Amino acid sequence: MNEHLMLTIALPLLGAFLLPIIMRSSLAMGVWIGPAILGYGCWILGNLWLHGNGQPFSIAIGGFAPPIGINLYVDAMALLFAFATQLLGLIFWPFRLDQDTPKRQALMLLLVASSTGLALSGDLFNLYVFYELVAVSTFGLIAASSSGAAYVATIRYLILSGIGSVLTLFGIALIYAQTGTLNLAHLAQLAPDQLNNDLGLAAFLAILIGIGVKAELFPVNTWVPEVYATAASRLSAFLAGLVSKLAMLVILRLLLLIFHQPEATQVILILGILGVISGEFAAWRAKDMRRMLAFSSIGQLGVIFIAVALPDERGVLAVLALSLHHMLIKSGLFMLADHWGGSLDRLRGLAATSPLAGGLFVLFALSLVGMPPLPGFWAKFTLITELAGQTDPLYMIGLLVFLLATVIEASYLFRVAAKMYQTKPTENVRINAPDSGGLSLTTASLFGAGLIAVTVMVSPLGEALQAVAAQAQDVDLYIQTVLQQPLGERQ
Amino acid sequence: MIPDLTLELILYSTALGLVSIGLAGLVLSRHSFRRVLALVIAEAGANLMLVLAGYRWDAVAPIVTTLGKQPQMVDPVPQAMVLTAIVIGVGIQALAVSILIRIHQRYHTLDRNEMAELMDAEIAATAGTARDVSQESPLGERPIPPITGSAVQARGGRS
Amino acid sequence: MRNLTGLLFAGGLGFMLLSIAINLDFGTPTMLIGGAIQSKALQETGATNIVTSVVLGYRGIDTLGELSILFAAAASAGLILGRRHTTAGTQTAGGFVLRHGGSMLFPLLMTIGFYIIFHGHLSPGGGFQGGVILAAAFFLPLLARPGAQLHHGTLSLIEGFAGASFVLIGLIALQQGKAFLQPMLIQDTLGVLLSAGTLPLLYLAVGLKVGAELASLLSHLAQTESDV
Amino acid sequence: MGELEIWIALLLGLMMLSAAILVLLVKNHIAAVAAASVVSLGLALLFVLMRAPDVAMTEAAVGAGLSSLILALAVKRLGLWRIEGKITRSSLLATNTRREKDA
Repeated sequence: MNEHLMLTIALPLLGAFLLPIIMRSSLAMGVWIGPAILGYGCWILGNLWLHGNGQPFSIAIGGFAPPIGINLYVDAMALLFAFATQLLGLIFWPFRLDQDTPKRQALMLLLVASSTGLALSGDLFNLYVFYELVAVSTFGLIAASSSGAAYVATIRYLILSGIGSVLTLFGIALIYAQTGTLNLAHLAQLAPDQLNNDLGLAAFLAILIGIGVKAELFPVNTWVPEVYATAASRLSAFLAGLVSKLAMLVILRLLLLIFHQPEATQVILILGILGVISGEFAAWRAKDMRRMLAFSSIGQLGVIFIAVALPDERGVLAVLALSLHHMLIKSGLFMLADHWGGSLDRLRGLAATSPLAGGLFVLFALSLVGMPPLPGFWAKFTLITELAGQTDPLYMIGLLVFLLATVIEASYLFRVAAKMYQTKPTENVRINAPDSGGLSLTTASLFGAGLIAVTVMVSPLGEALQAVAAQAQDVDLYIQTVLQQPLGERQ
Repeated sequence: MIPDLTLELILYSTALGLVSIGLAGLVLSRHSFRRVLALVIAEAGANLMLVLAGYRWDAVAPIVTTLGKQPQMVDPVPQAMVLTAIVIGVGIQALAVSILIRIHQRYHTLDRNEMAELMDAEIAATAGTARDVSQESPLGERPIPPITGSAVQARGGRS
Repeated sequence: MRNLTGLLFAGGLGFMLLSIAINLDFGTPTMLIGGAIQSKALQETGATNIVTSVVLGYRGIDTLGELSILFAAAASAGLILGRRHTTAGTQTAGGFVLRHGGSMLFPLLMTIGFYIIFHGHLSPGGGFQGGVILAAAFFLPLLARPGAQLHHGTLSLIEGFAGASFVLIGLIALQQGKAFLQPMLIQDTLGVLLSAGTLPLLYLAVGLKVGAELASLLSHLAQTESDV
Repeated sequence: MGELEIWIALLLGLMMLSAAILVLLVKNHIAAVAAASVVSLGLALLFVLMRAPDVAMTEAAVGAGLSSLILALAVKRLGLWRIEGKITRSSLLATNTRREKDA
């Protein structure tokens, strides 16, 4: 059964290669292939989650034992994100039928396959390859909306991403030159001796900037508002909700396993704080819904970066809680933005015409700000207590900035909400809903329902997440699982 | 302290120089085609660095020529990775070039600032937040340029 | 201001890395993984070219990912450029030498391309290099006769099936109870064409796929209408 | 490792670095593409020197051959063989920054 996990990556790739051919002969059959593959992937992963023994395991690709070959490392955290990838891929599947459908769906399958790989892979260079595949299929999907602005956004994103991949490659080369291995477990074993120095720090910074491009890290996030405003909303939701979290997950893994220097966490903390400040202020000034969401996404990813910088298990818990919460909320909000479209001024009095959408917006906004019964509160509460427990003054700054950001967030979100509930309907009230209007509202309600379900079950889910965080934090377990050797051998 | 001029040092400096020149070009150039060229240079530097990571001065190429006792070989793993990286690089480059062709058709410019202004104008126009529409929210840092002919034309060309 | 920041960034990066490199001993790498692979590769994969055994065996999934990247790039370029298809009729046809040279080179390039692909596990070369040569063979007639059309249907058929067969070879191993992409050996003498089991098949898939992707990329670029 | 190899590497390295600088400075885009392919070709030769024949073959075929072809096609499609005002401006910018860097 465990070996079948490989199918969640292999089958979408196979489907992507064959989709253009199949669609040429039979469109009716072709349109079901993608959803069927992703549904099967969900089934495999869900089965593993339900019937697995909760212990992490490792799969050697090609049958070569891990430090020599490439392996997939499957713990609860990886499984959780892989499942979210396949599920969100299914939810945000590009159904639209036109002459570009085969290529668009093939690119979407590639995006899902590579995102799954990003969650599971246990090899540094393999992560880089999957990361590039995520990038290239994203470029294609953004440019597929074929407006001039989308092309410009894509090329600017491509160039920034190119800088990132050169830096990542350079960092990988430095690590390989120093240690002679690329397997994460093997690196984790060697890191205390060989990478705990300036060279390791330089390699980490290069990789951080490189992968940070996708994780919306502060100096390399200029692509975010442009891309989210020009790409199709469903794609924006997938990118903001999921892909950014996967890049974050990779950074978290590297930090937990390999790079233990205090400088590394400090850099992440500072960049996270700067990201929060810049993102939230820009969101406050934004005048259309999509850009507001894009900027606030930068801010929230900054908050998650602050959580990544926290040292112990509770920090990992905060990262997981904030990430999953943001995934749910941002996907829903982008779907609402797709439903409404356009400038914030057009939203005036909208709640009267479409009460469900208005209610959903308020629900998401409340959870995002952190209203007590909603899950957003628990995520933020974990972070605050953890930040307050630190002695380093930098964490105090982080705490202050975080609280300030929450105030700003509340101010701009409720400005929008107030606008929606204004009674005076102006003459240009017009729901700018494209053909997918009903579908996106349905999807948004799905996320709203998910949010309420989480609210009801918040305490068992919190305990489950705690177990996931504890497992992810256990470096010895990782090394032992991958390299199959007794615990005592590590110094 | 001037280290001896060894082969490794020369190669490392070349790799570093190519990456630095490429990154400088990526950050500084205004013409987008030039930035794509700079990306090519930077990638070349990174590839050289990767091969260098597995280079041994006392070894032969990693191909088995005789049975029995093997001579010392250079590390094959970085070479395999560089093969991958080179092909990835050319794919991205071709994609970049095809996007540039389309941008040139729409906007008739490849200057990065002009491109960005036209893009902002188009985004604002699509969202309906051009300057004269809303006076309520504070203006953004960037002044929104008037919608030029090509941007309007580009919008008209949308499907 | 922006220029200065960029310059400082690039310069600072260069300086930082140069100062760090003094500690690195290039020329005598540790070769933890490399050494292990070197001593086992011949027995485990049957390829005398160890780079090939790494590319297709030990790091086979990387190669699959790379093929997917190339596929994604070609599909995206097709999405972007493939909308209005006009042959570039404004170009002048090539002269006598170019036309006839082109048609004479075609079989030669095909032979070289396939030779390089099939001997990738024995000597330097393989799917990528051979694939580029195949792409060149297909692209050459396009340069010589600008009116000529590459048959996009055939190309996409080749790229689809070549990519799929790479995955399928991997899945067959999975089906037989081995790991995904595990090479299947035919024990034979060293240095013979078929000594490396499924590796040449994988390299053939890689070569065809790379060739088809690159040819379609090039023809997309060459055939879009120029607006100047 | 012979003395000769060091001199060849030094020569190639200097050639590649100056070609790389030329890519950013030269006004004519065709010349810039040519300089970029010089960098790739030099890289392929360096790979031969570093006993990486596979990589050298790939770099020569992909980097020096195919990628130059793609870029040259792009120059043609983009109509960049004419020197325009914008291009001159960008080269001037690059020249200035290069001077700053050297100083």
